[in-house]
Amino acid sequence: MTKYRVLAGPEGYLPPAAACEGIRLPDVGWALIEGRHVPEQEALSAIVDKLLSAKRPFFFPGPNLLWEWKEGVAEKASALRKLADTAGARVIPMPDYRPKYPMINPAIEINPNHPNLTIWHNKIDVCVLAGVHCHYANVALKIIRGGTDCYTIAICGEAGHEDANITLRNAGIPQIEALTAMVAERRRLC
Amino acid sequence: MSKPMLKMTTAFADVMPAEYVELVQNGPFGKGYGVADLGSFKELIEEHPLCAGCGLALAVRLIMASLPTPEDTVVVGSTGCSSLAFPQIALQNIHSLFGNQNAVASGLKRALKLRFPDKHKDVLVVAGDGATADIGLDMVMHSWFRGEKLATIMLDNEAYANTGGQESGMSPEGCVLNMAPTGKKFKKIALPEIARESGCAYVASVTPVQPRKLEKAVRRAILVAREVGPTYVQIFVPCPTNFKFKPQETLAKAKQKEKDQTYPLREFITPEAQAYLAALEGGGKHD
Amino acid sequence: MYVTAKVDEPKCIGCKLCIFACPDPNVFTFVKDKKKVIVNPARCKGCGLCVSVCPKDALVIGNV
Amino acid sequence: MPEQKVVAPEFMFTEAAREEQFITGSEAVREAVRRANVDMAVSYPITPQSESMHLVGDIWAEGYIKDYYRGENEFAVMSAVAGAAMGGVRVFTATGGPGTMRALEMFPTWVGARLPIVCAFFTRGINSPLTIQPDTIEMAHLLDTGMIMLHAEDAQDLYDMILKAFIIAEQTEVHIPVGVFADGFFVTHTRDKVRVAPADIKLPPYKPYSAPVPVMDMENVPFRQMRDPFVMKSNYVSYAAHASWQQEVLAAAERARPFIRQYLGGLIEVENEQADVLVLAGGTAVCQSREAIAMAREEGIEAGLIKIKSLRPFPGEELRALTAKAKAVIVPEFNRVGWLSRELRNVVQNPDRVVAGPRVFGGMTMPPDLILSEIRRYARE
Amino acid sequence: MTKKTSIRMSGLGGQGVVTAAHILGSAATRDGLVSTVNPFFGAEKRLAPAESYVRVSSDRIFERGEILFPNVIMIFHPHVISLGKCYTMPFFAGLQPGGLMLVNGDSAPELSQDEREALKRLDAKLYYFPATKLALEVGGTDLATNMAMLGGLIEITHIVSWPGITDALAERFGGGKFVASATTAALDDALKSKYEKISQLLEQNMAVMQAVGPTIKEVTF
Repeated sequence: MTKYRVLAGPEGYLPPAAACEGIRLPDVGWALIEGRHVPEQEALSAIVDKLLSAKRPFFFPGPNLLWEWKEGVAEKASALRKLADTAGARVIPMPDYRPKYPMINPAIEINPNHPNLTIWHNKIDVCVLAGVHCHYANVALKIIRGGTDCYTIAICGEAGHEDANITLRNAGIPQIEALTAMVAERRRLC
Repeated sequence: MSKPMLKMTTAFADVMPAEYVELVQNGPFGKGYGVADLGSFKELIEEHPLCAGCGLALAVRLIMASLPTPEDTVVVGSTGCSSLAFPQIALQNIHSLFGNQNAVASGLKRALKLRFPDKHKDVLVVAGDGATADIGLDMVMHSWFRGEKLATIMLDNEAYANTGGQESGMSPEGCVLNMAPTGKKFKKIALPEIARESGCAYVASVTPVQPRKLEKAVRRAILVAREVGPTYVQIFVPCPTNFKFKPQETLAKAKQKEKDQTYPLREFITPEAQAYLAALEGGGKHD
Repeated sequence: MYVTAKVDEPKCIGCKLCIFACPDPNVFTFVKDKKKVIVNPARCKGCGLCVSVCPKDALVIGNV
Repeated sequence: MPEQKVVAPEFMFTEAAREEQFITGSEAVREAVRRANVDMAVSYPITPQSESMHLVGDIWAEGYIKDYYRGENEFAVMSAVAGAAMGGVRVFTATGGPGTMRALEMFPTWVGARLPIVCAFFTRGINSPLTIQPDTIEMAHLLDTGMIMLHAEDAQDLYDMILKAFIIAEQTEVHIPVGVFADGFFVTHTRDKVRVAPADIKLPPYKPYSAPVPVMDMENVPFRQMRDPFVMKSNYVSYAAHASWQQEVLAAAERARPFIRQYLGGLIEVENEQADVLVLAGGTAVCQSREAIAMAREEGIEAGLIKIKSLRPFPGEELRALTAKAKAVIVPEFNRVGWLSRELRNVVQNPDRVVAGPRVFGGMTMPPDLILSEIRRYARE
Repeated sequence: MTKKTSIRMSGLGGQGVVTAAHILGSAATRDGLVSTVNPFFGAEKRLAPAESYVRVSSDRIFERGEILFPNVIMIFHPHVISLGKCYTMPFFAGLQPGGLMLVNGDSAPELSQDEREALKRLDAKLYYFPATKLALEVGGTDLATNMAMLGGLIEITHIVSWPGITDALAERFGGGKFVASATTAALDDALKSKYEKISQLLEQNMAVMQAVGPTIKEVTF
């Protein structure tokens, strides 16, 4: 078993891909917290903890949730937005993946090829990626881990991301709504 | 009317950067806009890193404004100056390698035909003269021989510009360029004629001096490629950087070549394509 | 950019030739009600192609 | 149009009835592709691959594949299948030897663009003087393209690996090309028993919208999507992006390991692994090693066999553990450079124990006796 | 005979060494034996040297490729020996002790004294019979030379059964597309065109095979 842990950075000039350090994607019903396999429920709680203890939590919705390109997307986007709002997080979109010329405006957008500009500019300490195609999500997550101390959370509809500090897999509206309910409940208690 | 995919989800519409909002609200998707409407709609290309006064950049802008249905167009580019601009266009686009654009486009076009048999999915190849007439010539010509339903556009700046101004097959004879320090020893490749003989149903050579003419050629090339067969448009795009003239002279250079016939403008249409275009254009929808 | 195209508004007749000659997108905007063009100086690279095609000498390239 | 029922991969691979056919490796390719629900195939002739793509053409004519054509050269073919894959369909092609070299520029591009293309490579010498005979040297050139590389021992392996390659390649978290390698002539033209599933079943279709990158069809998320981003100059901090992109490709191959274990039963296959002397081989070298080990046994010498099925990802941990106690690991190879022994030396403890040979090349057959004499020598020591 | 029989067939392109190997391998599997068959292709042009290899065994066969140490060598054309149109020189290189050689020829092949002695030391047996002549006379075409060679092999070794070879022939010519190489496929069509019906082709081929027996002669060293 690998000793490598997927912790918040800055890890260094070029951090390794977690998969190459022996981190395996979780099975269905499971999730990863910093590279450890945990039941999904445990990861949901950890996400809530992170969101509520963050100074500046941000959500980065990707193109799959920004554009209504197929059925079911609008509902999932609304659920995610509700989660962000309930958690008091701001939202910065990743509308596409091009290497933008001349450069992005880090106050209002994020790009997978150089996500750190947005994270530094907005002093983001916890971020949530959702609706980003897996390849670009992984690229962004590695760069964030390398150059920032931002804690990364991936809500992934496919198999998840070893490179995120916390990742869900096969996550849909039920998981997002569960998170929203948990956040609301914790807020109510405080 | 735009396609559903060109709609933002309401949940995040408020945070989308202005340029995307403008593209949805004021872009050319489903609007039937053309070159004449430039200046009053949001263009498909946002901003690019090409040189001041670049003829190629101007041609790309005009091509993008000439697409009959941008919402169903995929662009295949190649290595060269144009590949610096294509990531910035608001269309799905592919850059694979240097010279293989028509081979990639052949596979893509056939795949899209398999997946969407009842739809026109325009696959537009836009590449430079080096990519089209030199390194990729066999693949360009074989896509024509096979009758692939592709529109191929050459941005002809008569040199390898991105790599610093080397001679290409499309450079004029005698032209002094890098790798041709004593002047080019052979004639400019007659690609329009080759295209005509290789099975293209529509061939045109144009310059950006006459934008409406360029638009007409691009549109015709795309439309003919939908139903009749392969098409080819060659656009002269002077390069101020490598041919060392002042950026404001780009159009004058093109005009001069049109005038003295060193860049003859031509159009070739097969009878079948002619009949197809007559039926379309008679309706007044395009041009 | 240090230089940009500038429109001498009274001279502009709204022929749009500058728009068709500009190699950069979204530099010129055609203002419909005034029938004139305006320039986005942040986008202009100052190449001067617009100047070369303007039939009314309504454009100049100058310092911002 | 033949009627074929879509079945789950697990059913196709394990539960479905099997019919035994006495066929060549090339025919095994046809039988695999027939059942793989392939949308499109592009071909180009080169010995010893040609027969396999003739046969794929034949089943296109029969209606098992939707589109097929002969491209103009291998580079163009590899480009065309890339275009088709970016357009969201399942594609297959094959090449070998000089064809592989002609097309080489495309392979890292496939990987970078995350294209789940399955390509069969039928190995052949690439040197001058010209040879059309088998030699696995081309594989050395492909080890670091990022592709998954599976090496078939015989026609049965070839059939199984091609079918399974589609399923492995198309997993969202993997989604990179798989090269299925088989030694030219020794597998392609050799007639052997192959057990195949019924022809009236096929794999489920490819799901383009589960890809880790957008499909280039202007039907999914719009605007400025390049499959293959031109992360060149003019881009802010482009080096880190490029590096991270390459890391992600490496990671994708790592994620293939569980699927290779699930479908192929492991990255390696072992026999008698507690023996002092082990033989590690891939492809036809495995067959010859099996004969040599049987001959050794008749002489009273025990030797173990490690058959390497997956070269990329490389079974480094497995090999390190398996070889921990061996006195010697003999690596017979069908190429001049001995790339497999180099790979092994990089992962085992005390690499001096790796016996880099015997080797044949240029089309020569390796007599099992050559391997036997190595086994004898190290068993005696 | 060892438990595994390795057969090397040497001939000239167009004589059907590849097809003969295929039919033999097929017949063996029909008889419940294990077989692998592989041709060794040069440029596989007509009248250029061509070789194919068949292994037949009661157990699983792993080994593949060229047969370097055959138990049986079949020479489809006298030029293989007399003009050296052969991948393997001399033609009996690698022959195992007690091995057999079957040569297509109207007369015994000319051997040097050294060769005779070498073959004697190997305890080898050499047979010859007029395969092409029989193919022409009985089958009506020299393209059936390979059938005559197989007939001789069966007659001498009984390596496969007559029903096995009949079924294998039917499978090979009776339908379905056989693939060894493009050139072989083209030749197939030429062959088929010589017969009105496939059944006629099968019958004639069987007749050629069975006609060989009485013509076989053994060379003594």
